[in-house]
Amino acid sequence: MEIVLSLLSGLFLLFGSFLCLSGGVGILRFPDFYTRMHAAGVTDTLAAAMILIGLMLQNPEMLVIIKLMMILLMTLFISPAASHALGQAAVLNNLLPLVDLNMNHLAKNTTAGDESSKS
Amino acid sequence: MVIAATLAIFVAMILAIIRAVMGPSLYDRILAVNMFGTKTVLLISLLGFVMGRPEFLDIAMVYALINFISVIGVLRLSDAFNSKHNGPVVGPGVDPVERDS
Amino acid sequence: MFAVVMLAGIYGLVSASFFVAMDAVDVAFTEASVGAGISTLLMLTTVAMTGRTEHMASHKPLLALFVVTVTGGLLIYGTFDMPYFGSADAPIHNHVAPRYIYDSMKEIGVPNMVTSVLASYRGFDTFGEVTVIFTAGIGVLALLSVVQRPKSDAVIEAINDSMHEKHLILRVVIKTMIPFILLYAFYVQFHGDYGPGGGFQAGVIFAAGIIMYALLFGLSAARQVITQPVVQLLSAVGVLIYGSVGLVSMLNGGTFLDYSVLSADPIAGQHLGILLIELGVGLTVASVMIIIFFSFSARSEYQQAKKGESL
Amino acid sequence: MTTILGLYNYWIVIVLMMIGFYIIIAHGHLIKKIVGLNIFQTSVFIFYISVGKVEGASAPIWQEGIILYSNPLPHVLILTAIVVGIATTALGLALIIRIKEAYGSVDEHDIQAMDNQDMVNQDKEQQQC
Repeated sequence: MEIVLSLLSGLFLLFGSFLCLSGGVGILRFPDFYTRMHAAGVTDTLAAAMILIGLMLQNPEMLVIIKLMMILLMTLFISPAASHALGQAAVLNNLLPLVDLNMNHLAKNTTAGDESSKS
Repeated sequence: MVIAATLAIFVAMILAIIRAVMGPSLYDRILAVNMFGTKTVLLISLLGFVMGRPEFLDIAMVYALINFISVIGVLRLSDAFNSKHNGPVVGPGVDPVERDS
Repeated sequence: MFAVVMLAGIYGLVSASFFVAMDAVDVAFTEASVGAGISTLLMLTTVAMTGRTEHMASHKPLLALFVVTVTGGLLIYGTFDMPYFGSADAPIHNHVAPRYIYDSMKEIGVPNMVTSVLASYRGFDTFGEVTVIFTAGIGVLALLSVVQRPKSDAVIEAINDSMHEKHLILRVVIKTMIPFILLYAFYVQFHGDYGPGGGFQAGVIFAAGIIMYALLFGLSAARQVITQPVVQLLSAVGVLIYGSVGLVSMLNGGTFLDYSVLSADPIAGQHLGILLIELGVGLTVASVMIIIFFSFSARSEYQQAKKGESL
Repeated sequence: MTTILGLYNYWIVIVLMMIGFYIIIAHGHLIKKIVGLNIFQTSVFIFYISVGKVEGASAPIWQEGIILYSNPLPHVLILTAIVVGIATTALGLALIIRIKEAYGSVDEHDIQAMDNQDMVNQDKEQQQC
């Protein structure tokens, strides 16, 4: 039982860390704000859930598990709301997504947009 | 495993800081700060386990709350910034407002 | 300017995690609630009111750099005599700390040593700090308070409706969360004897809940919930509770802020005293934070209204 | 080598402190000065907390079976200092808002130039009388 629990928690933690890292890479490497938001928002929620569940499996104390659950619930409540608020504010303030109307030149336009966004 | 997860979160935090410094638009910064905050929540709860006193999850909880409040507050205030000059759209991926920093 | 403020916010987050790593959980708690949330909000409000641009010409870096390098060099030279990091026999650990660590459980009976030192051994200090916070609140009020007629219900309703459309989802989420935030603040307040927490932290969390309400439902609506006179009264009442606990212990034959005489059993007296004092601290901190935020945003509204008139 | 490993916490504090100090004296923008002041303040907090840390010790909350605790005294001092710090920062920001209303600028040099101009004008008026 002990071994199964620690193995499970290890798996959860591993998956959570992987999601964390991929979210970090995503927020750094994606070309425009909306894709970055996607990377951060989607991976953040799941990564937090995975890591917190992994921790829950590690600790036998009831109080700690309840606290972890509350943190988890709060994250599940807060993260989507914050992402929504961010996205809405960005749209309302004319920050346009990097869309290519002319699909043939996707690669070319992406680099152009990237450069202009850095200037 | 816990330590490995802590390290992974650390790396993700550093990446988020780089994004927050780079910008380019105001919302990118807010996004990075938000992500940094959620990562800090995880980091603090993991640190409690690493140090062997997991009762200190209260701090992580406060963090989750306060982070949310500050993101909402920043967004409301940045509305106030931007309502003054809702100029024409400059171009894809370029925020018409962010000029300084 | 915006980037500067956001990075300062990140700095607050980092230092809180650092405090956790250094075993200072109570400090991390405070920094988490203060440094990350409220200070960023206040700075942003100020930036929004004063404009974001800056002259780049007004630097005089060379002289400043020279002064800074020399000072830093001298300070580093000074550190060579300091005790090493983490060593247990440094002077700081041998003076009063052993008494706080090993006897506080017998003398005060509170597991959280930080609380017992804060409220009992060094109660005088904390009284001073609370008074400073109260004074700062008065100062902000004196600098920024705006005389304004209370708006009619129709105007408030109109503001409310316009925000309702724009922030529907956020408002629903926050409406469900605010009771829990306030409840959590009370938990932190009264659990401070046993775990990290106490009046300072609880006050800030409580204020954060109210600030969240004010941000999404408008200042006027928040002022209907907690009116300005009530907050001002409460901030004074907090200091008053603190002081009068000290006076009562004097009347019972002890010294100022010696809670052992408050009850027949010294330990129970200490418990009672710490509880009351933390309550006073929490009241003052919460209401001063609310006062500060209300004054800032009322001033901002006033400035915008003035701009609207002059246009 | 042991010196470096033993004293690095002070050096980090000093570097932070000097960054804050540099911002305070080199920048003219008043809000930046407040940010610099905050960094300076936090470096002092870090200094206190790192001095209070004992190697291998646990957080100062009494628990069965733990003998070694970190020093609670610096924690108390810093805990109150943080809240006082935010209150005073708010006061400073309030002053900045009033300065902006009175002068129309938050740059130290502009404000000083305006003050000097005022003084010159006053002198002229007195001479005319």
